[in-house]
Amino acid sequence: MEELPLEYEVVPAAAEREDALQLNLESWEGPLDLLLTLARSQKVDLRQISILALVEQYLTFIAEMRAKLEVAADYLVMAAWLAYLKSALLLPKDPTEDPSPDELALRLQLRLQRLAAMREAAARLLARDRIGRDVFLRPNPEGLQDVKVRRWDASLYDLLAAYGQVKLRTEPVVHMVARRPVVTLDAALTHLQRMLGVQLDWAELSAFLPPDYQGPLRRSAIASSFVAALELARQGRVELRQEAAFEPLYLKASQG
Amino acid sequence: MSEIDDRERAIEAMVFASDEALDARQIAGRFHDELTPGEVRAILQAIAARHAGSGIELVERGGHWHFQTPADLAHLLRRERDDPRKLSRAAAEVLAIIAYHEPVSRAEIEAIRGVQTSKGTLDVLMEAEWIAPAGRREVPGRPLIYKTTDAFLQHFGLASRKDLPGIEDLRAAGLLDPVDLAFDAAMDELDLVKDGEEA
Amino acid sequence: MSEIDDRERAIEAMVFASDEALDARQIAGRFHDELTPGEVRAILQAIAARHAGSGIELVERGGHWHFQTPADLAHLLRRERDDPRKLSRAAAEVLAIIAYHEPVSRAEIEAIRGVQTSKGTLDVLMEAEWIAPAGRREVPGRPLIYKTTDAFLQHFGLASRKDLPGIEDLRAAGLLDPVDLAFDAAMDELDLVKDGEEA
Repeated sequence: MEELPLEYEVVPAAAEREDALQLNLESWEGPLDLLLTLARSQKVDLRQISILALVEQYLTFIAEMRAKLEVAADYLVMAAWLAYLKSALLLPKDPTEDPSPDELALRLQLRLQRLAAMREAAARLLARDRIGRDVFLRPNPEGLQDVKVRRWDASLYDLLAAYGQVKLRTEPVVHMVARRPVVTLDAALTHLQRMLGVQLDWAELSAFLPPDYQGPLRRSAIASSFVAALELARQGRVELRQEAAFEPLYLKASQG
Repeated sequence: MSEIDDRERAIEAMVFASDEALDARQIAGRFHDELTPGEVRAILQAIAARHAGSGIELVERGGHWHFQTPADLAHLLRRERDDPRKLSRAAAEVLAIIAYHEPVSRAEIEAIRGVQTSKGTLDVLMEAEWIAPAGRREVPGRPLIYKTTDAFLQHFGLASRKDLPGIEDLRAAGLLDPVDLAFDAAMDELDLVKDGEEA
Repeated sequence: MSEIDDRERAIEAMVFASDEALDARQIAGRFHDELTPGEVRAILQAIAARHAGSGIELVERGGHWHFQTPADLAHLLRRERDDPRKLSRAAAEVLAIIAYHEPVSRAEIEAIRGVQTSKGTLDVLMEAEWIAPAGRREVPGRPLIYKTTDAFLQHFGLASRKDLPGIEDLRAAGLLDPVDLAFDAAMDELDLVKDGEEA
């Protein structure tokens, strides 16, 4: 793959720097990044790289750093893992070992390839013709406007109803309270008591009403008589009977 | 299309990307005065001619050049959207009063409504183009008087104002009943319907 | 210059006047859908062709069109302008990983980089509106996944994600596949080679 200038140039590997003392681990984005930097210093294709050589470089580097600086934990974890990998690679192969050191090395190589690919992709991306650096937009476009047009809505009914309400509100208001014929509870009580003296057997409530009460007066009489019947029942002077809800109500004077 | 000269391209891009309109001298300066302002002006005119009749135009204002969209396309760059709103109760009342009593002044409307009428209510009705001023009443203060418009008749589906139902019609339709009475009437009707069903 | 069609003028003016890149559907909408997006696209291409080689170009980025200056004139225009946002190395890498692998979760980004990604890095990219959350991965923990945006394509001058530099080569080389997948493939290949040798 073609080497592209990075917008962010990496810090050269320790070997290339005289003042290794000033190196710090913050120059790298983690151990993998340091490994990649070291790998690049081998100047060979990542597919051909010697993982063993790379591991040695890393371990040497970390050992140097350790002598001088506080080394971050993840670098040390990586160092430990690489030391293990190194010994495994150097020892005679044990076919029962799983995963094999070669497989571990291959994995590391694949990871480095992927990171290198993305590193390069980032550089190429940043090198593109970017807006504000290489290409320019119109600074003050007129802009497209969305204009809201208010549309008022009302129906003829709304209009007429509104007028009706105005008229009503402003018309002189006269309240007429109609006098309605009623039978009072007292009248009903008196009447019912009188009728119970006459009527000895069970009889329907309506039978106790004066026959000449008609219309609203009769409705009022039914209501009053009903309440009167309840009152007399409470006093134990009358018995009530009803077959079921909404069935006719029967009354009879209490015995004794 | 014929090949465009490099300097012409450059000047076109400069004017396009500039925050403000540029004059020929400023542009010449950017070329380290390899071009005279006169030459720049000639190139600007060539660019303007090239864009003539398109959707972009290069114009000169007081010696400064800038790109803009042609004025005749302004209507396309605005998009009008309907924003429907229900007329308020107060506005409906005022509109009805004007329709039934026109021409009327605001004071007369208030007298009929029995409440003050905000200026905004009349504005809304004028914006809807349902009412319009119809001169002034020749009384002290010469108040403005209002009448309904043809748009009003159209919107409400009326051939003329004479089509507005009279007071007796409104009464017959129950529109002059107090709201609670009207409610009772509606309930009665409901009961009748139920009774009918049971029967 | 030949007469330019009214609709072409109108579309040219719309894109020129707009403060953001427009897509064919938005433009068709402004014509109250009297034009189909397909027709709009054809007209946009005609406009782009008409401007080719001039100091202004009409470009398509992720389906959205805008006018800009040609890149080769950058040296004339760069004067007195701020550098665009300078990305940290971490941010540039994270952006590249999201662009080439999208959609990806933070854990997947970290697997490639071998290092934790600080929250700030994703924030910077989101603030620039170059990346956006794209839902959640349906795996345990339901991690948020990220993708690049139209603004990303615009900023980096990409017509679509297919234009990402080298993406086809990377995909062909398997460099966009996870390590596990690449590892299995490599082992298979090794086995094949071995089998071949043994045979």
